[in-house]
Amino acid sequence: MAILCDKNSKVMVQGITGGAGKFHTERMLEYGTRIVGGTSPGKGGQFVCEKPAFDTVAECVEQTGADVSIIFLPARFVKEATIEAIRAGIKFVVVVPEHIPIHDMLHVREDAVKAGATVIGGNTAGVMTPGEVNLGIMPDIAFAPGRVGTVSRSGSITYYVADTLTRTGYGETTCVGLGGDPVLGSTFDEILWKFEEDDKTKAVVMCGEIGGVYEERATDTITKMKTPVLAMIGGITAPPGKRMGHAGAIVEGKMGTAQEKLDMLTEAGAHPCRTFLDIPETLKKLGV
Amino acid sequence: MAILCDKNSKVMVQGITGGAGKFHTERMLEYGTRIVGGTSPGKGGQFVCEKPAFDTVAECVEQTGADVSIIFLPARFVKEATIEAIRAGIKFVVVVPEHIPIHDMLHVREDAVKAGATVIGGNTAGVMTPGEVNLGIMPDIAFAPGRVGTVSRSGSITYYVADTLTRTGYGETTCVGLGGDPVLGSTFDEILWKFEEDDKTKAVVMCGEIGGVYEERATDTITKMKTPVLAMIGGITAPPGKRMGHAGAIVEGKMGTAQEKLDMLTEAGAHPCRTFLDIPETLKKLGV
Amino acid sequence: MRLYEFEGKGLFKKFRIPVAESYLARTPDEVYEAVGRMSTRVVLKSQVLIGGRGKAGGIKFAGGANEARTVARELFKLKIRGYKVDSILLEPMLEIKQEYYLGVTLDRANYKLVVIASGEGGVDIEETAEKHPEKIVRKSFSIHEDLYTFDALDIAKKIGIPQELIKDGAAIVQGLYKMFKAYDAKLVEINPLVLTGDNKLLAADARVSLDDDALFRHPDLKEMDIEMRHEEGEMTPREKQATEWGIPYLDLGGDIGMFPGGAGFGIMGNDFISYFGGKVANFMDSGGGPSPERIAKMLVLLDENPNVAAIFGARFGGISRCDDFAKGVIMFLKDHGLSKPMVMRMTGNMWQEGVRLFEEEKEKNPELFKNVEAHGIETPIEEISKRAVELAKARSGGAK
Amino acid sequence: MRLYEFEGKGLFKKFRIPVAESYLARTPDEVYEAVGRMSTRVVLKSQVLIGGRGKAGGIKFAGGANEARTVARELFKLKIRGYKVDSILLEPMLEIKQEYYLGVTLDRANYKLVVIASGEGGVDIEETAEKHPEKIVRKSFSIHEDLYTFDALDIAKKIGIPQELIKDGAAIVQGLYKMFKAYDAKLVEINPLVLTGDNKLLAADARVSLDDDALFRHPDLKEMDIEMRHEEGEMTPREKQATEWGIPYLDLGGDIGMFPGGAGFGIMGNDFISYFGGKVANFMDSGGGPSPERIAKMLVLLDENPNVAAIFGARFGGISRCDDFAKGVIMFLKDHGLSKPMVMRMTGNMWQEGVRLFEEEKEKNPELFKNVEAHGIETPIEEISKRAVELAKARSGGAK
Repeated sequence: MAILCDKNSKVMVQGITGGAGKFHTERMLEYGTRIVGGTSPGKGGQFVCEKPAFDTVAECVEQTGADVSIIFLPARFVKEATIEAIRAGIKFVVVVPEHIPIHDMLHVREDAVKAGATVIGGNTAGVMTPGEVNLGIMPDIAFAPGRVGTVSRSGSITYYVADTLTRTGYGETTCVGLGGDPVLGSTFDEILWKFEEDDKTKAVVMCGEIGGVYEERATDTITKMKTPVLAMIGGITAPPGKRMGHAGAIVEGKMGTAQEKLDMLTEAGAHPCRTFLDIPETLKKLGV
Repeated sequence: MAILCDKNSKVMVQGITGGAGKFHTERMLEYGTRIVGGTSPGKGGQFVCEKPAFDTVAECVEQTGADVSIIFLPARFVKEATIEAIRAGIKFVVVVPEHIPIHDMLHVREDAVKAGATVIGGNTAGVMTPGEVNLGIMPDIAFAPGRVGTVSRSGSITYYVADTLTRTGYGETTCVGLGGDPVLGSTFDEILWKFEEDDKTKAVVMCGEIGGVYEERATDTITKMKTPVLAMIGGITAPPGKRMGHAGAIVEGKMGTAQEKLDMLTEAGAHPCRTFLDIPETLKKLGV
Repeated sequence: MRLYEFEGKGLFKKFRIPVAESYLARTPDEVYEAVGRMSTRVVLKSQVLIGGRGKAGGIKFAGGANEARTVARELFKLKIRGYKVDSILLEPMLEIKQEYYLGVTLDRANYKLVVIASGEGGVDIEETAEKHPEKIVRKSFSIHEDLYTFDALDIAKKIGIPQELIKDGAAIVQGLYKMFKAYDAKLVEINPLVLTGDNKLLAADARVSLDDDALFRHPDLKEMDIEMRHEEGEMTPREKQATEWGIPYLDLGGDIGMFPGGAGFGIMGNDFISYFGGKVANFMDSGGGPSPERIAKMLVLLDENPNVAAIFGARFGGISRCDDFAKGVIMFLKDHGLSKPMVMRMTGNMWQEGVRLFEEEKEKNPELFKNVEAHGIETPIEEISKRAVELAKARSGGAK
Repeated sequence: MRLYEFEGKGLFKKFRIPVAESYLARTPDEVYEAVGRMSTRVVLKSQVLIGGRGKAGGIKFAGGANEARTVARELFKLKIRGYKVDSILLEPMLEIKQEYYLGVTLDRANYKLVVIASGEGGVDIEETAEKHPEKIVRKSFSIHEDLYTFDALDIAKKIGIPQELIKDGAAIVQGLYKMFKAYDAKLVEINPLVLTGDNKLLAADARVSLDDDALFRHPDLKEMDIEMRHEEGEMTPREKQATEWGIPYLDLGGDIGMFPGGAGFGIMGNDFISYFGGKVANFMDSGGGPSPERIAKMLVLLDENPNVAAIFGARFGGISRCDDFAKGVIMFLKDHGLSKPMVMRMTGNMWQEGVRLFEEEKEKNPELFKNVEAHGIETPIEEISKRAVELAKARSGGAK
């Protein structure tokens, strides 16, 4: 099994006729992702990789039965695009673009919670369920089907972790990129709990980083989980308060130094890892 | 019994230190209405008729246990004042001022529905439960405790109907003024249903008028009611489309001519009356 | 408050709703001058605050400055359903491929804003709605909701705007919705929204009605030269007089002068008189808590109306006080004198005090009250109504 | 984007938040002139984009134009935590009876806007929040909610604004909240909000931080002379160079040059090097899908840094392509040449293609690659990290 999406998911692409939309539609299709169509307002009737483009999500859902959407649009259109998907009944939306205005994400989050939909991103590399669905911009080479779930703020960390799990024979159930923007559609705790409820996931690796607030939110959930959680936090040696590229990586007041995050998660029952190679060692000790 | 408010209701007055607020606080107290306090932002700490004024409704509710509010404030403050009362937990709010901006009333209505609160008005003469509570600006002379409920758009019609019921010995359970503004906090059907659920109310007189849309909304409810409904509509002989003082009295398209309203209500099972004297005659026939 | 087409289009521009380039002219010479600057055939549109001006001959075409001036002279003489033409909007004549309807209004019964659109514009939308409901697109919104692009696209598509223009169409829908909310509108309407020969969408007309009670929030209208105004069609001299005095008043043609309290019984009293076989001369509303001066002015309007044979007075003191009412009547009797028979009833708040004031005054000066039959709470209003009908019949009969 | 105090106060005025009358001066002579026009003792406030300027000596007082000019000369020489003083805001010195704190910010964990207020302003609010949480008033709102007067009154009362001024206080709370929403703010803060000797409330400081990603919605800031800017403290020459090239870059003082992919591993790679006993020279972020030109520039920054003893390269091609990455490295090797040893790893999207490009080029010109150890997917990144530490130690050791 997988969380969030699997081989039966009917995926649509918002912004399918744009450069990034086209490029990744092709890549995702190559992987076997079941893309059924997409949207591009004003370009309804066109085709990309033989998949139909519509003007609105509602039309696309009606015509193709799409139940998952991935967004490749300029940041300023993301708020409405995400809300459009949610209102059209889509329960899982992946927001790839970065630099989404924060106030927009607050609106998106409210709509999602109200509708019981899950949004991940912005600035996410997407979600990968190896062997089934590549939903995003992740390079497939790092992944193989297996028994460990991963959830990470950063795309590159997701790849390194999966690479390590694949190389050491654990493989992955689903790999989720939460996204690097300062306000995100979903939080660690929410994704962790989905893994907890997934039979096939025997352990979860969560990778946070300095700054932001979502690692702290996860402690309660980790306490309640039976599935073991391995935790890595990037930025242990980073000087606090200096900008680190990700807007989300500015230390917020007393919260958010990497060491504090790691300590809190460890106290809640997570197993701390310092390098990727610590991951298979820890899994081995846990008998996963 | 009574609907909406009774002798146990703890009433607060929003705008208690203003001219109209003071005047009617005194009158309502004289009638026996249990006024416990009021608000006037910036004037917290003052007293009107020995009742304390507070800066906010929340304080007033906390200090006095108020559970009903009546508003005497300029129209432009009504939106926030009503929402304030609702958010502070008040479940029944009477809006006396007229000329409330329509868009404001839409906001008020949404808040009220969400909180399960009842708002009547704007431009209502209030609610009278004879012998218990005079909540508004109605002259007490017309009223006596009894067994018929009334609900009317217009204050003057409420008085005439009550006068008639009182004079002929039926008396009233509760008399509700819906208000004359074009968009109202409550509708005929909602008040009718409260009367239906009230054991002591043996019949209801509803008085609508030309224009507006709330009479039409009542037909479904009348069909379902066991309590007989008597209906009067003002403006049967009015030329359609000419303004009649009440902004609400402009005929809206095909809807809203007085005769059409009366016909619809009659078809739904209401008993039509043309003059006030028809009311006791009809009640007699119905054996009320 | 209704806006003139040119005012509505001014607001449209603010919300990026495309309109044709246009000129406003207030005299035939201004028309001549403006059309001289325009290189195409022009349309002259009479600016009046009422629909149906096309059918009434208020819209004309002209080929050049001279012809336009001649046409304008005729238009300025026109009265359209009682409305004088004070100005003419000049626009280039458009080649029209298709006409759509687009409007936003209130659904008061359900407390929603509603966008209404149709692929068949330029006609009576209510007729279309009745005969071909399938040709009408409706979407409801809560007052706190925005109208997002996707909803706008959906509307644009459903009314058949060509695919290459649906984003433009959607922007117009969004603009109109934003304008509705931003200006506390009751109605904003583009009828027709046209598809021009060169494939552009333009708002060819603008019908905008704002909530009078919310105008205080929109002082910027004044900066846009949109003055607050009352909606006035053709008024009788008495209606004009009443408007000046701030009294809601309508002449209705019968012979019984109505001197009521609030608007509620103002309307129903009309029905009562009719029910008992009479015909009212007017509608009038005292407003809440009228001053004695206002009461006196209301009576002046009735007493000086030659059609009025008798006056029917009714006061149920609620927020108003019967003693103030009585004072107003006495003020009128003293200052003006009553030449018509009047039957009236006073009850409610302070009615005994009102009656006492009458008796006191009558004792001092019985002559003043010779035409007045005053009743208190003991007489039902139906009796008063019947008596008014009798008095009018007696007098009108005598006068004939 | 942080705003200067004077810019923030400009926005405050738009939302009717009262501020003292003030002058902005950019030279000591401008200070002299402005203070000459003011009749009271003045405060000179250095305009820098950082808190704590008071403690750093950035706020001074003066009694007249001459004294003010002398003080200003010193202030213009000041650097406050790396920030140069380019302008001084002059305000009349206020008699202060009480200082309050008022701010609106984001609660990202709960997706809310939060109003924070305290009766103890003018101090470090975080310290107050920690030591005396009971002295802090917090109220959360959803993004679609308005902050109504009653909530504002409640806040004003709870922080102890005097009864006769609570309506003024509430208006300030509402203004600040409106401003937060209207300008996509991350933080708006008045610290302190002061009660003056003549019983008025004034915003004595303004700390405003807007969301860079939403600035496109606020072109009016430009009309208010608020230019879009990057937040810059004191920068090293290399940081300045990187900023000009649009590359997020920080000097960190060690000897291993970091040449990573995304920011995620950019941060964690730092930890890895440290874990294996090394120390990094920098943080750097390539951004998503960097061009070969950008890749080459990143390497220039490292190769020309004398502190760098070895370079650690890591590329996991996601949205970026390893062949583009390889092209960038080759472009750099050809145009510039690599003087430091570099160990790197390439995997992910198109990594074989990247490796192939390297081999092709190496065959033609082996000398170019003499300092490059390139690995593919087969080598774990930990091994690469360790090797970078070895290389740096060897070189730094040799150089010593």
